[in-house]
Amino acid sequence: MKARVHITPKAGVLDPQGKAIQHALAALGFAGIDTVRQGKVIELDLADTDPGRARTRLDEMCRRLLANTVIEDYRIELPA
Amino acid sequence: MKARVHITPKAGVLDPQGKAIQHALAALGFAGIDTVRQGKVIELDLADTDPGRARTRLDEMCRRLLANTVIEDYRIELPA
Amino acid sequence: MRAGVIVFPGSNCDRDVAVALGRSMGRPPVMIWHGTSALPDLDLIVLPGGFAYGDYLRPGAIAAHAPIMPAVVAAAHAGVRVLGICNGFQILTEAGLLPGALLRNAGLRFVCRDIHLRVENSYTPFTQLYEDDEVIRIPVAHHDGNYFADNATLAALEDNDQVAFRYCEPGGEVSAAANPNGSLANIAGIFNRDKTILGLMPHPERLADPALGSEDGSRLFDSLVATLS
Amino acid sequence: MSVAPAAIAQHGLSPAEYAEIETILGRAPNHVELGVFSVMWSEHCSYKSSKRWLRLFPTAAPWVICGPGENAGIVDIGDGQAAVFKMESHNHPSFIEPYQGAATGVGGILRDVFTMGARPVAILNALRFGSPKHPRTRYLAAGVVAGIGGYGNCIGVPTVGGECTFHPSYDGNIIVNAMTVGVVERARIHYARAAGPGNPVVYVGAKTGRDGIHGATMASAEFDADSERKRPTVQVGDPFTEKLLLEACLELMASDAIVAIQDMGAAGLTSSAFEMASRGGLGIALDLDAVPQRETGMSAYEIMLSESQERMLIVLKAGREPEARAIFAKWELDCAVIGTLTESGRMVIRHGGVVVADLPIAPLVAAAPAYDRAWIATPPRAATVNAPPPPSIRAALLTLLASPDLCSKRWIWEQYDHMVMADTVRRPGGDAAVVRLHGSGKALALTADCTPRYCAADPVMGGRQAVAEAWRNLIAAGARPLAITDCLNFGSPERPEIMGQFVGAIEGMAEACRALDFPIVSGNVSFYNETTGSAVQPTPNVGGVGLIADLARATTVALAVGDEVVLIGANAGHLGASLYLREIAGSEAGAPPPVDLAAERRNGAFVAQCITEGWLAACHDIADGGLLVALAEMALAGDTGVTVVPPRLEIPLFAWLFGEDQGRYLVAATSANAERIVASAAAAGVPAVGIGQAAGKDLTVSDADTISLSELRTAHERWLPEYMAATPEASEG
Ligand SMILES: Nc1ncnc2c1ncn2[C@@H]1O[C@H](COP(=O)(O)OP(=O)(O)O)[C@@H](O)[C@H]1O
Ligand SMILES: [Mg+2]
Repeated sequence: MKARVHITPKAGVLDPQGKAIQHALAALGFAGIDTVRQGKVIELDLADTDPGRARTRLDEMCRRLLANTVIEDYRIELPA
Repeated sequence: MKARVHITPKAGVLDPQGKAIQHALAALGFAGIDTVRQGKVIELDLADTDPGRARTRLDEMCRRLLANTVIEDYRIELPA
Repeated sequence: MRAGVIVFPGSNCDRDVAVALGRSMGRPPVMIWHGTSALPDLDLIVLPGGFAYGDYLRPGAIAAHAPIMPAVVAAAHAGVRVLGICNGFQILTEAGLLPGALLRNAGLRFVCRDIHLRVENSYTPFTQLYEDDEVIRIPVAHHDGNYFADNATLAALEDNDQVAFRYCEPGGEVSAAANPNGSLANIAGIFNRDKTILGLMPHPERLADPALGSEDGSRLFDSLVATLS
Repeated sequence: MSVAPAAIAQHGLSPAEYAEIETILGRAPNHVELGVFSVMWSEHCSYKSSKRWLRLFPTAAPWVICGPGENAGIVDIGDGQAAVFKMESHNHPSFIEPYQGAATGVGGILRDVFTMGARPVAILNALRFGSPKHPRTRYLAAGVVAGIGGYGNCIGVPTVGGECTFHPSYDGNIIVNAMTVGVVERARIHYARAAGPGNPVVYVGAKTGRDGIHGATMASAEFDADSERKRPTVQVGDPFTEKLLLEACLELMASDAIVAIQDMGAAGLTSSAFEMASRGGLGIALDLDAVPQRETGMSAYEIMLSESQERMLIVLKAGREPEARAIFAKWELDCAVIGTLTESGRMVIRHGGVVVADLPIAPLVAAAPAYDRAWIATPPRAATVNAPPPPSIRAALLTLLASPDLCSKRWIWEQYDHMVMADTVRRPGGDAAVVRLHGSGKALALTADCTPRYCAADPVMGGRQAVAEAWRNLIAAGARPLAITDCLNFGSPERPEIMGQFVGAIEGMAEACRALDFPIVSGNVSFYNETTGSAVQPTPNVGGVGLIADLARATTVALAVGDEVVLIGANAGHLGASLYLREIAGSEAGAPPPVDLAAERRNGAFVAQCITEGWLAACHDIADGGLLVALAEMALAGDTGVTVVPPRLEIPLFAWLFGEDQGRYLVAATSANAERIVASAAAAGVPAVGIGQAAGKDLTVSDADTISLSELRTAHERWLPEYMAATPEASEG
């Protein structure tokens, strides 16, 4: 099963990359871009077949390694 | 309108980050993880109201700045 | 003083800090491979600079789970002094031994240069040979040294005198211009509550030798030797 | 059945070369074999256009341990130690993907050095970008610098020096050359000569993927559009794996288990296997099924031609495999026996149990094409130019110091960890970087030099000048110059004018090497740096290495209050092809300054003697921009002003201040020592004249031409960061 984990900077945490992209886009002439945030996406190929169990495991992976919850939120995406 | 751009290493391109994450997950005891790839996700708040035009603009942003198409693929996600 | 330097795959300042510590101690520290799970009897554990596991995912994130880390955490809780320099600081935050996190530099580029630090608390085993408010010159070399903590954490750090060093002008003024990476409150290094753990982004081991231009960094190691011997 | 002409052309082989292949084999090559020939006979691997000219280089000296022909050159530095170094290009990949292109360039040159048993101790880089006005320049510069830093910083080898200049001739072809210097105990030097039939051939490092398989070979009929899509032309580097590979290799090299070792660089497994076997006159039986692979379904062709990074090929002593396996397992790297040395003299390659290639090694390597390409000498330019005086000395100096080529490159070197390993005694910004030999009172001085605008004006003189400037920089740092490596970047060798530049540059370099006792021990050639017939300026980058036997003698460029400044060397006010002419008058005309090699040697020997005597407080060579620029750099470094008191002049003052005559130094000393210097110079036949005194916080030439250090500093530091921050780094222009 293919899963995706989205990791984004928490609200209130500085996102220098996002800010730089926003600035660069404006300088390239792309108008009307309000905010830009940059995050990570991690795609995993899991042996699991049960989506519920996969989600539990992914949640644990996020808390233990993939995300730093001091600064990041995460969101797990499983095939519907 | 909120848009999301996913940028991932092209198939066949070495992804040292993904490799390291896969390795670390295995070391933590998470079994049955086949491949891991890491990419970026960029979230943008656009003034556009027309999804077609937004997509065209995002495509241009990707080619000009956000992605390097020599080694990266990109995918644009707009609200349905 | 018995000191050990943990070597992770990708550490690259392990030798540098061993040399600087050796100068202060009069003999070299022991080098400890990350893959072992037991520590010898130590008074000081050093987590050196470098790119453990390539800094992939987040700097320090993978190293914080290395086989040796449970022993490091246990020793830290038992009061053994722990010093994390640069990547070592990142590992300490990821391992939960120090609060906050180190984000990408605000300028987004790697920055390697001498900076000035104001000593904020000289009543600790790490800093006792400095004076309060003394300005010292030490190099930084990092891509992710932008210290962040939420407001409550930051307030607690200030209240408990846990800020060890701040980036400052040569005259001691703490200004935005003197901040190389965007760190909150110009924080360059912090202690845990008990002042038994220090994490800092600058590299004291790189200016701990007159041939390299300064010994400002040596006094940090000398302080530890003076306290722990 | 013969191979179709289209496939031959796609493999970059000429019909004559293909005919030679059929003669060698006595039959038509199969697809794998054709691929092998195509890379082995490529310009990059065979040096077919340059070989005969490279022979002109002097390569020997009593202190040279290993000259060209191995992975890197080696010189003796005393006390049982040796310095190992080489420079290499990664121009084309860096133009396509600046970050990864430059990063993998650094990775490759690091491997060339540690494959010989040396621990890398320093990296240098020579960068040439297009016009600052070109829309891609900023993007390329940002990516290249970040890529070099990204690799070197992570692996933990300091990047201590280099060059960076801009010129429109590089708009379509940037130059990215990297140099690595390593140090090895003489007894631990490892070579790449296979020996001992029956010994195992071992693959270590990262797994093989479909990276970087030659563009020219990609369109081959055997592959559908899908397999082409799967094959990235640019490799992605993994400096973390390289760090592990470095430590693992050095750990294994501490024993005597290794017979031969070579990195898999350009043309990967093919060139490393063929070159090791050929040096030892042996054959190899290779089994590709044993090659660690990152992807499924790779063909023999792909495995043989892959340029995946961070890999090495080792010939072990039979029976030592367990030792190697244990070490590589500790560092979490692959280690696989993929073949055996044989006495057959043939490379026999099996895949899926069947022989997919069977090639004689010696003929394939020995019969590699070698061309005597047509060349025409570059026409000489007028020796004198009509150089207008500047609006004011003050304005001219500020313009020069703020110009792209002369401005401070701090923005670059602060992105490089130039202090890791804690032995960088002289950081970037001076003449040569100085890196202490760990745990000793000795040091290496390192520099990278070339002035392409001189080479364009007169390749012979430009070639001489590149070598002479490297030598001068080492002298000025207080070192004894030992040897150089080089990277020769030119346009298409198939054009006689370009070939003429190449031949001229080599002649000039060789003359200078001989005159200065400064042999060439390694190097690299990069041709075809041109787009639609427009070539880069000839760019023979030179990397120089010198030895400082006593660190106490290492000099500084920093002026201090009270210093007298003495000019060593003749000042004829030569302004042809100068930066003054280009930046102030907008002209690139004229012949470059002549390099009088006898004077160069005399003046350098004299300065070295002054350093040994302990007479100098500071020392700086005079190069781009001339005397006043060099003096301003010394003043800025020491944060000390200086008043210039020119001697009686027979040339205009501005020519004296901005001319680029060669063989010159500025030295600073106490007034007593300055007198000694001038007197002994006269005795030695070396021109020397006092030109000013250090004091205050202004640089003063006359009342009207007084500039505060802070104004100078702003001018010098401002351009590059402002340029890089100006607009975004668009990847398309
Ligand atoms: N310009 C040059 N000057 C001197 N030696 C050179 C030059 N170009 C190449 N060589 C030598 O030729 C050999 C092959 O070079 P190269 O193919 O670049 O090595 P590698 O396979 O390690 O990349 C090396 O020993 C190199 O030092
Ligand atoms: Mg090589």
